[in-house]
Amino acid sequence: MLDADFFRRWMTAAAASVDREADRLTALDSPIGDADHGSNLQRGFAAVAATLEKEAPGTPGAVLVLAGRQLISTVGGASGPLYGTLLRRTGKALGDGAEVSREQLAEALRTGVDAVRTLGGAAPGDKTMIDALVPAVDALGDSFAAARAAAGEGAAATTPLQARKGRASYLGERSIGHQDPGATSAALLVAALEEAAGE
Amino acid sequence: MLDADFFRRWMTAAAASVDREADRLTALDSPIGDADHGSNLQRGFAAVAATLEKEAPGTPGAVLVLAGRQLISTVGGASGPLYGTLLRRTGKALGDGAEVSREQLAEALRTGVDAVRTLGGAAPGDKTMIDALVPAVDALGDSFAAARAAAGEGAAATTPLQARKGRASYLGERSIGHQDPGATSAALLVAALEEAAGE
Amino acid sequence: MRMLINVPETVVADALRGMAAAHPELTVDVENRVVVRGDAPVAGQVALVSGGGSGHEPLHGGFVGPGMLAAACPGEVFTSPVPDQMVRAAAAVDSGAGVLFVVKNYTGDVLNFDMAAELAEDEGIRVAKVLVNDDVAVTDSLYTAGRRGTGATLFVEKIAGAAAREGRPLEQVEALARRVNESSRSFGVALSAVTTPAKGSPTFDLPAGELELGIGIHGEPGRERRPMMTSGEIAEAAVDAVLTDLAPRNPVLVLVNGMGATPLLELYGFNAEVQRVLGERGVAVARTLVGNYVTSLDMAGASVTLCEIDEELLGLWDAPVRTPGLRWGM
Amino acid sequence: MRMLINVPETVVADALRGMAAAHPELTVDVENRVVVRGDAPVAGQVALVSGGGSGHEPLHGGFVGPGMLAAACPGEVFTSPVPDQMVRAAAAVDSGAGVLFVVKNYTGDVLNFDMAAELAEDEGIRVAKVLVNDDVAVTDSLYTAGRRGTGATLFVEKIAGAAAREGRPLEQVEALARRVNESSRSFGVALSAVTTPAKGSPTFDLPAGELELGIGIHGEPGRERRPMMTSGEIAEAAVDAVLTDLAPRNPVLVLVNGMGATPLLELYGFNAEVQRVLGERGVAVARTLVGNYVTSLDMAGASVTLCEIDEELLGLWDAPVRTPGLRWGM
Ligand SMILES: Nc1ncnc2c1ncn2[C@@H]1O[C@H](COP(=O)(O)OP(=O)(O)O)[C@@H](O)[C@H]1O
Ligand SMILES: Nc1ncnc2c1ncn2[C@@H]1O[C@H](COP(=O)(O)OP(=O)(O)O)[C@@H](O)[C@H]1O
Ligand SMILES: [Mg+2]
Ligand SMILES: [Mg+2]
Ligand SMILES: [Mg+2]
Ligand SMILES: [Mg+2]
Repeated sequence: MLDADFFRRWMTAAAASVDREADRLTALDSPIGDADHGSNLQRGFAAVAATLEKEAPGTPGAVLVLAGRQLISTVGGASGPLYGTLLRRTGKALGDGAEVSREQLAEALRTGVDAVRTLGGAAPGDKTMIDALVPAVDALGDSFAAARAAAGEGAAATTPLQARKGRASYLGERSIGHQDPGATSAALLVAALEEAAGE
Repeated sequence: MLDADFFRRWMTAAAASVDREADRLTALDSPIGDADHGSNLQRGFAAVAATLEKEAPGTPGAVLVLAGRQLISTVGGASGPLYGTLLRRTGKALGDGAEVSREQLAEALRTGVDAVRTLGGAAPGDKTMIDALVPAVDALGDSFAAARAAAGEGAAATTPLQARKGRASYLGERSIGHQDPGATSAALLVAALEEAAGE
Repeated sequence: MRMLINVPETVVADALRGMAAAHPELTVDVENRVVVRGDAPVAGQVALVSGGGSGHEPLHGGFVGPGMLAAACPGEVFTSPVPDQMVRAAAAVDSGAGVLFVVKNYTGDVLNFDMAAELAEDEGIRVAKVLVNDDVAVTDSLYTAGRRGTGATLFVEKIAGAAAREGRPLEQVEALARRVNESSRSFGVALSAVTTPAKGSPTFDLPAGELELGIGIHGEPGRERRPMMTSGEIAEAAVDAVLTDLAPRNPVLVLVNGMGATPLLELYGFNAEVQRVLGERGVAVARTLVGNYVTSLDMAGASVTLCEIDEELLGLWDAPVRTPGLRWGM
Repeated sequence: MRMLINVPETVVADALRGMAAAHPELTVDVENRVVVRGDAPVAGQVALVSGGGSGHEPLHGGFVGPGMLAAACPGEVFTSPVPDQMVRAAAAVDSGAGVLFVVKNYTGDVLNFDMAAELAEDEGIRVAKVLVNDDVAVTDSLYTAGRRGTGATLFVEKIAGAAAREGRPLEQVEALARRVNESSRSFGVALSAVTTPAKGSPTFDLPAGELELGIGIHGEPGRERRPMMTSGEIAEAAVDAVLTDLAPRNPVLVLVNGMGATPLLELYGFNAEVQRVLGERGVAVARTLVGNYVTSLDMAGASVTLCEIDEELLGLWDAPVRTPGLRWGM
């Protein structure tokens, strides 16, 4: 079972990973975006980590709701509301139990991803974070490792796609051949789950 | 003896030479100036050549006075009034005879150079066109070839100097090590005399 | 990095401090990143609130003042602001007559302003929104995030701002803003890529001697790369692109807008060509504005925006305005 | 070449055509290169005429209009205009009250304006001249062409222009202009070299990560090259350089001027640092102007100009002005 501490470790691991990879995320956001994805998430997850340390919410749901709100309040751009909504809605779906199972998390995360799809209007194949999140949620029933692998593959698979949502869509065919920065950061977020689980 | 035709040939040769060397003059004006000396003189001497063709003044003096006025009206910058004054005052000093000797030209040119010194306030060694003009006038009594050589040497000798007049003086010691563009164009002007003489 | 900055992290805060010092008539909340006209809220007047990523100055902070915006919310460089900023701005400027959010059509701006609108309404503020989407380089279809908001933002903010100043009700100001947007189209070109403080190097590689056609204002590449064109050829490409989507029968307002690093000397020369092409295409020009208004940091290039107008819109355009970036009549 | 131009030869003429189209309130003589306010000559008013090389826009053409210049004479890029232009301008604007030539202290400008003054006086026009020489990076000595005219030109043109509009006589306007110049000092830095249309490549080589201190506005290198500094360090260097030569006991006008390619976002941030340093040095600030006013084509960088003022000068600074580049109160 996964307790509040696991979810705090998840967010801390995500913050560290985003911090390490910020330059790469921004570099991915340069040819098909506006070169800010790395610094956006770096700022946001640093704020999340700081808030979680200070407020120390006691349930898995409360951790994610607080993290999501913090992202909304500090990131901006497209990824702020989208990742913020992902965590907030996942957190709400987790309810207020003190512990949840991996299966419950997978189910709640599916609700969160659906909320992101509704908010942003992106479908799989549109070359967005959705392309890493959807396969990750599907694989999460199996294991954290499987989810990590699926998210990474989903992110890599965005390279040949033509973007239909977000900034990259302005480029039309010129968006082909570049990996989507948001799908890449989504894969980092999923990989951080495995880290938090210590697997 | 030198007739109006000789002076027209001088100006035409100067125009051709400035046109050929415009990029070099502008390049010299880049590290210690504002990168316009070549295009300034190119514009000015093209206008001189066109006007002389149209108006065909009949005496040496009239050719130079007209050429000088034309430079003043078309060049701008420091070199426009200075070269314009040089030719205008030289032309005036030549009087209205139909022919002049090389010695008379040398004397008149000295008057013209003096007018430039008065107007611009530059003395020899200040790293300006004066550094090519003064030795040229001194040597003109000997021959056109001697004047050409003296002007060329005078221009080359500006390289180690620190500028005390014109734009290059703003650079202080950083003006050292660059040949002065105006001294370089003055040497072209003097060399064109030899060409006009067909020597 | 050729930047006049301290560190990338404080660029926006530093700029706001500098704005506060230069413009005592504005109230600049540096910590919360809100620029408000000093006399807000103004009784009986609808308040326009806009915002977006920084790096497009004078847009939007430079358009705060009587006759234009009541407040602006600057985000990080090229990053939409967060909802907290817009909620705070709305609360500061609402006189009870309601607030109009002017939102450029980018996913980030739309999502953040939408969240802000919900939160502001929860606080009892009446909020209307207008989306600006004038850039014809992007096709408005299922396969894109929709046309981008660029130069028309200035027209929307100026004209709706003048209507607000006249005391018109929220619904009218909103409708007018929407009409200005629908009557406006833009097209931009870049002669160089842009360098953001956070990245420190150009966002894409554009060799000298080539240009990007159909660019936005966030340093993203355009739809097409071409060998360098003359000012006249660029004017033809830009105007004709705009006119494929807008067929004005009335006179137009023209904005010849610099992207930041193109000298005014070149912009005026470009305007001469734009006017020539408009004349050849039979488009009558009512007013022309030339300058750096909706910029993209240090990008070289320009955009052309046309807005078809009638007597009402022209009167509102000519009405007095007093902001750091646009000022006349007062 | 990253330029929005047709061919280098027509850059100035093209810009004048574009100015004419954008500003119907001005009379632009493209062939003879004179920009005149549309209602000139204005009876009973001294007329200010300025000019200089092009590439510094909005200076000078953008400062033509009520409350500032009566006419401007643009030369080729970075090349002083020819006397014929100033004579023509003087004849167009002289109402009988006389003409004041505002001349930046460069050999070319001085010589050409001097010749023009002689010719205009031959035509019966009363001409006075004021030399602007505010740049402290150049020592005013026998070993230089004297301090350059840079940012203070804007202060001189605005304040003397306001005095002329009040109907003051030529001697008074001239004396006032001289006083403004003597009360003003500037210092500039470049973060990049400039590319002129005629040359097509940077005038000097400035590697990223280095800057030039003490530059002029013609793309010439500065007095000193240094490794990159922060905005705060640059503000200290610039303000302190100015204050070695000007020890204001009264409040100052501050111009934080962009050289052309530095984004407004950075300029405002730089202004924050300039204001901090002024505060630390005990200099009181009356008004601050931030923007691209006296530029050097596409050069990145900025300059700081201070002008010590009294009540009279402040009143004239605040007086209404209506030009393309500077406008308030009308
Ligand atoms: N409508 C959308 N739905 C889902 N994800 C999106 C959408 N639009 C953009 N994204 C994701 O957001 C990422 C960009 O985030 P970021 O660079 O932080 O924001 P911005 O595009 O506003 O600069 C994209 O790579 C993409 O994965
Ligand atoms: N006071 C002066 N006296 C004599 N020659 C001068 C003086 N000032 C400048 N020059 C000459 O003019 C040249 C520069 O001419 P040009 O580049 O056309 O004008 P500008 O300096 O106005 O751009 C210098 O190289 C120098 O030889
Ligand atoms: Mg981005
Ligand atoms: Mg020169
Ligand atoms: Mg962004
Ligand atoms: Mg010059």
